[in-house]
Amino acid sequence: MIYLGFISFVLLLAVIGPLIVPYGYNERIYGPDGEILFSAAPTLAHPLGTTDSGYDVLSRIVYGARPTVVTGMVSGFMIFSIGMTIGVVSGYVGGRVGNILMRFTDLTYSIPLIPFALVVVAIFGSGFYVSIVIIGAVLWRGLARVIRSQVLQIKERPFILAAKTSGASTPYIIFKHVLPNVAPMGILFLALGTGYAIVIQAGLAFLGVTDPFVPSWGIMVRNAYESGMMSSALWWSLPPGFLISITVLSLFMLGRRLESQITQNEESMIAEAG
Amino acid sequence: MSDDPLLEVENLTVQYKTKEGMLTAVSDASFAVSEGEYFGVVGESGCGKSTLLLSILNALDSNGQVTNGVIRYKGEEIQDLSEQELNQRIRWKEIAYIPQGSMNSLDPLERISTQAVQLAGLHSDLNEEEALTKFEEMFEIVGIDPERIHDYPHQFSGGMKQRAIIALALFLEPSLIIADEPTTALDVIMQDQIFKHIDDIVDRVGTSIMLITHDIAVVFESCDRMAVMHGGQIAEVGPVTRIDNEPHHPYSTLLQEAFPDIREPNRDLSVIEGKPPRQIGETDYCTFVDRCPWATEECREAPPPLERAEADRSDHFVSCFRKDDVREENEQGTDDRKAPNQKSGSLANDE
Amino acid sequence: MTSDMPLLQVKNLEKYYDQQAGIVDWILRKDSDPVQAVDGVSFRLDENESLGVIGESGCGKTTLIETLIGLHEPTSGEILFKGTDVSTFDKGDWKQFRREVQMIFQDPFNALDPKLSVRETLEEQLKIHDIDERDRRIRDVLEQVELSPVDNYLDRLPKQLSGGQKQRVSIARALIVEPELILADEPVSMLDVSTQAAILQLLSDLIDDFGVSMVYISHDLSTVSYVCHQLQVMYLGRVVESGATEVVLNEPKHPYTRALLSAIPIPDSEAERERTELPGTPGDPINIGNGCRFRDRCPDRMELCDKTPESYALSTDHHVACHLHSEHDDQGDLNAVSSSGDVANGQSISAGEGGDEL
Amino acid sequence: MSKVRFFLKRITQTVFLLWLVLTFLFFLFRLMPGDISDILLYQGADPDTVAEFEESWGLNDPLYVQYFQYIYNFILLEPGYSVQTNEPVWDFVKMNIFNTFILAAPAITLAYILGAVIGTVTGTKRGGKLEKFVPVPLLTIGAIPEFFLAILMIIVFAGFLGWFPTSSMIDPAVANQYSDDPWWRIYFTQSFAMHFVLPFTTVVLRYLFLPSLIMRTSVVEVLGQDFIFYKRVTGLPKSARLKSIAKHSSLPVITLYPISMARAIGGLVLIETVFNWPGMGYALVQAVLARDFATVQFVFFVIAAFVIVANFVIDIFYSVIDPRVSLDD
Repeated sequence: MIYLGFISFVLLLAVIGPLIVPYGYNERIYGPDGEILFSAAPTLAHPLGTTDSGYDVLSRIVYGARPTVVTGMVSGFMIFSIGMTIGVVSGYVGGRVGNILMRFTDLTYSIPLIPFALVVVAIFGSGFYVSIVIIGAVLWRGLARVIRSQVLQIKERPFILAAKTSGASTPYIIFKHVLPNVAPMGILFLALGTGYAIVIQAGLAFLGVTDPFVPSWGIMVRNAYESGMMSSALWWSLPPGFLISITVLSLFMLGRRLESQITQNEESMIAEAG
Repeated sequence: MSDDPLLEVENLTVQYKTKEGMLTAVSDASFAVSEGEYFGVVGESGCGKSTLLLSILNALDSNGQVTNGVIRYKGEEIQDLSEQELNQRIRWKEIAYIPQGSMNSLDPLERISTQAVQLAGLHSDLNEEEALTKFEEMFEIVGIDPERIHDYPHQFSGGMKQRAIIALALFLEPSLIIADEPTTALDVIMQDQIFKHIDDIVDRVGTSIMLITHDIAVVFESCDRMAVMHGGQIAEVGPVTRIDNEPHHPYSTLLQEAFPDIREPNRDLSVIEGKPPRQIGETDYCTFVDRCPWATEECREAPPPLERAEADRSDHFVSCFRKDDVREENEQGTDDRKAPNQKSGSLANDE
Repeated sequence: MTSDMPLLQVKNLEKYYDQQAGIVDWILRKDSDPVQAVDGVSFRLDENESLGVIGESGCGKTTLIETLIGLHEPTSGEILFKGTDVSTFDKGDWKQFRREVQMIFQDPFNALDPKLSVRETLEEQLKIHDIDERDRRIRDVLEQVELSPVDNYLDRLPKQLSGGQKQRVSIARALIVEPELILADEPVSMLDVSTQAAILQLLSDLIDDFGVSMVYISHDLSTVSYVCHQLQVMYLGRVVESGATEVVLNEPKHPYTRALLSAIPIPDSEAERERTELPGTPGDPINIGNGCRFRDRCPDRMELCDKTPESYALSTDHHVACHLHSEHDDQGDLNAVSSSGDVANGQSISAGEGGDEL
Repeated sequence: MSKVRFFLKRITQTVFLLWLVLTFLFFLFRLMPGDISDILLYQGADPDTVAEFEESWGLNDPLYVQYFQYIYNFILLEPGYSVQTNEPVWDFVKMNIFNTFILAAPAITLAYILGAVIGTVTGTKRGGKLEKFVPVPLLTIGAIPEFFLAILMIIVFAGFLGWFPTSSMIDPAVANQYSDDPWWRIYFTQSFAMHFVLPFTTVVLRYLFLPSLIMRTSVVEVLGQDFIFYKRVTGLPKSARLKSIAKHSSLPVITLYPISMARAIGGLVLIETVFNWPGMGYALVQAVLARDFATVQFVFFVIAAFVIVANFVIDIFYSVIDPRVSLDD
């Protein structure tokens, strides 16, 4: 329940955050003496202090919720839609098409994700959305595999045969009988995949191959790391990292909860989703 | 066949800890199996026969326990023996087991001969060579080419695996073999072959067999004595000829009538509505009451005691308050059972 | 029972499967042998009649039924439904066929979609076939399969039903579109004996009271007599014996039928039944070449058995594909039932006992 | 299916996949917007270097010639010159490959051994408190982005406690001291050992949750198998049964081991970057930032090849330990 609450909180921040923050994410903060406050320790006015560029850390963190949520939603949507489509089609339709789709899925398993993202970014240039799309375009593989094996089992169950022999069309069977029965697994992967996508996107941001002007939490950790003040300016280096961790953990725990309801093999899917 | 009981079960109650409370799977069960006897236990799914078997093997799940009664093997109480004592003295040397799920009972990563040699090492003085020779003989008995003892389980068909499992059960010449639905997944011809091997064992080696099954025909054909179970209670125990010809418990009667007989392809089959109840807490009534056409209020008030079916017979016991009425009706061939108490029977029990 | 046009006629039906060949096979140019799951099956089924197809697992009976209902394309042969070859069906014909031919499955625990309630399961059929008065029909059919009071069951999910009740819903799903032919795949084999009788009775009522025809698949000869008028015994894809149920049960002629019958336990503590002597198990129907498929296990094997036996008519209502009975075909004496029986008994003592006792 | 056919099939697949990755890379870099030479010139590269680059890559030949030349070069481990150092790529990255190995191999191995132990203990205590709570810290570590985990380690153990150096693999002074010795000498210095501890611990922690969770699931599954029950009833003592459970349930974990190892080689990018560990991931990031395409191409290919070959190794290994595999396939 705490986890669901935390995810709702991040979602809320993403929607209304920019409206409630006192400072812009790239607004320099001036001290009473008119000097820019570089790397100031927390005060009442700036509860999390400022960065080495004189930005208010708390405001930047609130802004950072939005890129995180966008990352989660876009890659989550891609993972869910591509994974479900390929899993269901290769499992249910089978035959040559199914085989090719499955080989394709196997192929994506040979892709080391972060190096791949680095290569693509090297060629096509860096960007916030590019990084998300790359992640979404690879991470569906786990879902496709699990859904396919589920569909292969469901397909053989007599209630599908019963629908077939009563003359139900293939799309009807897929939407009415197959999808509802594999949907819980899809939702589980949506939760886990979203978590992984956020972690990986943050990693790419940290490596400096995404748009440095999107104030995501990953970029904040990078800035702190680059400044060499990680150990001294804890108010700046720690909160964004912890926020990413807690968001992802919440998604994992939510997935775990979901999973124990749909299968006995808890946690195995968490491994599978990567 | 000697009259000394090899295995005695007395007032056995077995319960499982569940979220809803203590689930009683076997309630106050008593029976005995003599040396060299072929004993059958019959009942439909959910009747408690598997739990009964597990408690005799001392292999209940961790949430299950014998809460009352004793299990005596050759006069010694075994229900509280430690795992170590069981392994050293009882398991396989004395009591062997033929599982229901034989398809997956052999370790898929080990050759069958390896598994046999390991057993011989644990429970006998045979060295590896002697063990292999003996195991080859066992394969011969169950009709598999002895050279195949070195195969892996997946190289065997379903029927062959089942026979290999029987060979393993026979291997160390136990006094009692407990067989749990040994033929459920098999076709009828394979089933008959398997039972032929088991018959052979009884005849040749004199091992006692306790056969657990839903198939009353198999028990009538093969066994000497039998128990009928319903809802964790023993409904009736006695020689098969007695239970076949003079059943005293309504459930025995109905079960028998429900069974098709190839010799009378058009006989009407009886239907027993509902299913055995899931019993939380102590069983303080007759579990068959909701399905029983003869049931009266009395049957709900207390569990019927397992008593002599007829005063002058010491080998036939039945637990039914109305056993005399049932018997009388069966004899007269009149059929004035009232309609089964369907509502409470079928609706209350299916979840 | 005979009318001019049978409801369903199957002529020399064959269904072979190719085994999967991989890239290495392709490189090594290795052809794989097809699995001959159904090989030359013929029968006719008239209206209001029921046919039992009997055999052990792997004999091809499930492939047969799935081919009949159009889930597989036959390798060769014809399936005529009401006189029309199903291979000439257009889309509309198929739709009509899908309504008139319904199937009941073996495993009640998987035959219903776990996400749909009883009402939704039944409604689906009516929607697919555009049938009105849905509520009334659903109630009627549930009464018919004895799930009453209907209101107690309408909104239940499959997990809230017992095995027998699921099978009743399964039957209701088939019945609700008022089919003419039901294909039933071992509908009682997974039920407890206490409910088995009720389902058998229900199926038999469908034939007697509602004029439905039925193809009933089973491995268990002891229950077929409750449902079937005619029997076909299959072994490794081929029909070895066929005839009226009573005739086949009382005078089995093929050694395999006899073995099947003799292996059935008899629920009688005093009956003395010999255990079947049949060794081994059926192999796979791959690359089995010519000859009688039963010959490797047959107690009466002769040299002749390397030739594929024809189906010989012992009477108008009893056919057997076995060389033991072939002399009479040579003589053209088609009706010599009793003498052919004698010949068979004379030649097959061990396997004959089971049959004789009946 | 015979073992030989199984083997042949897997080899065919592996070679095919490797070829596919190579081809993919070739066309990906040809697809790149703009001409590589232009970019290099734009970046201020020396025109001679560019000419040399074009020559070594045969950029002036027709596409199919380029393609075959490219494949040929890769097979000979001569994937061109790095624009960062003007050295052949292979000479430039071979030490990085070794540095990644020396970090990944012991760390992943330890993570798997620890994971198997944790998984077995929690799996056999199903339903207990241990089983319920142990996964939570594991998942928590799994949820922390690995670069942040590395930063936390630095903050705590290098910053506050000051026990270990913050970054790089060795003190430059120490490295200089041994510059005339054989290349492996520096790996046996105290300086290396001190630099090794934090990255090593981070990798172990980061890769611990996967084997633990899989082992736990696997143990639970095996415990429910009929043959384990059968072994119990046959009177097999507990120790022998545990051995058998471990054997069966470690199968999926063992199969994951090579793949994790291979993935770690690519996945260590972040940890190597934080610690400035001169491994492959570090090299890749530097090459990407420097637009050193020959190096990017080669390093990526090596990383992908590790994954593909690891998959092959698993299949072969599985077919050896599990008698069912090659026959059922």
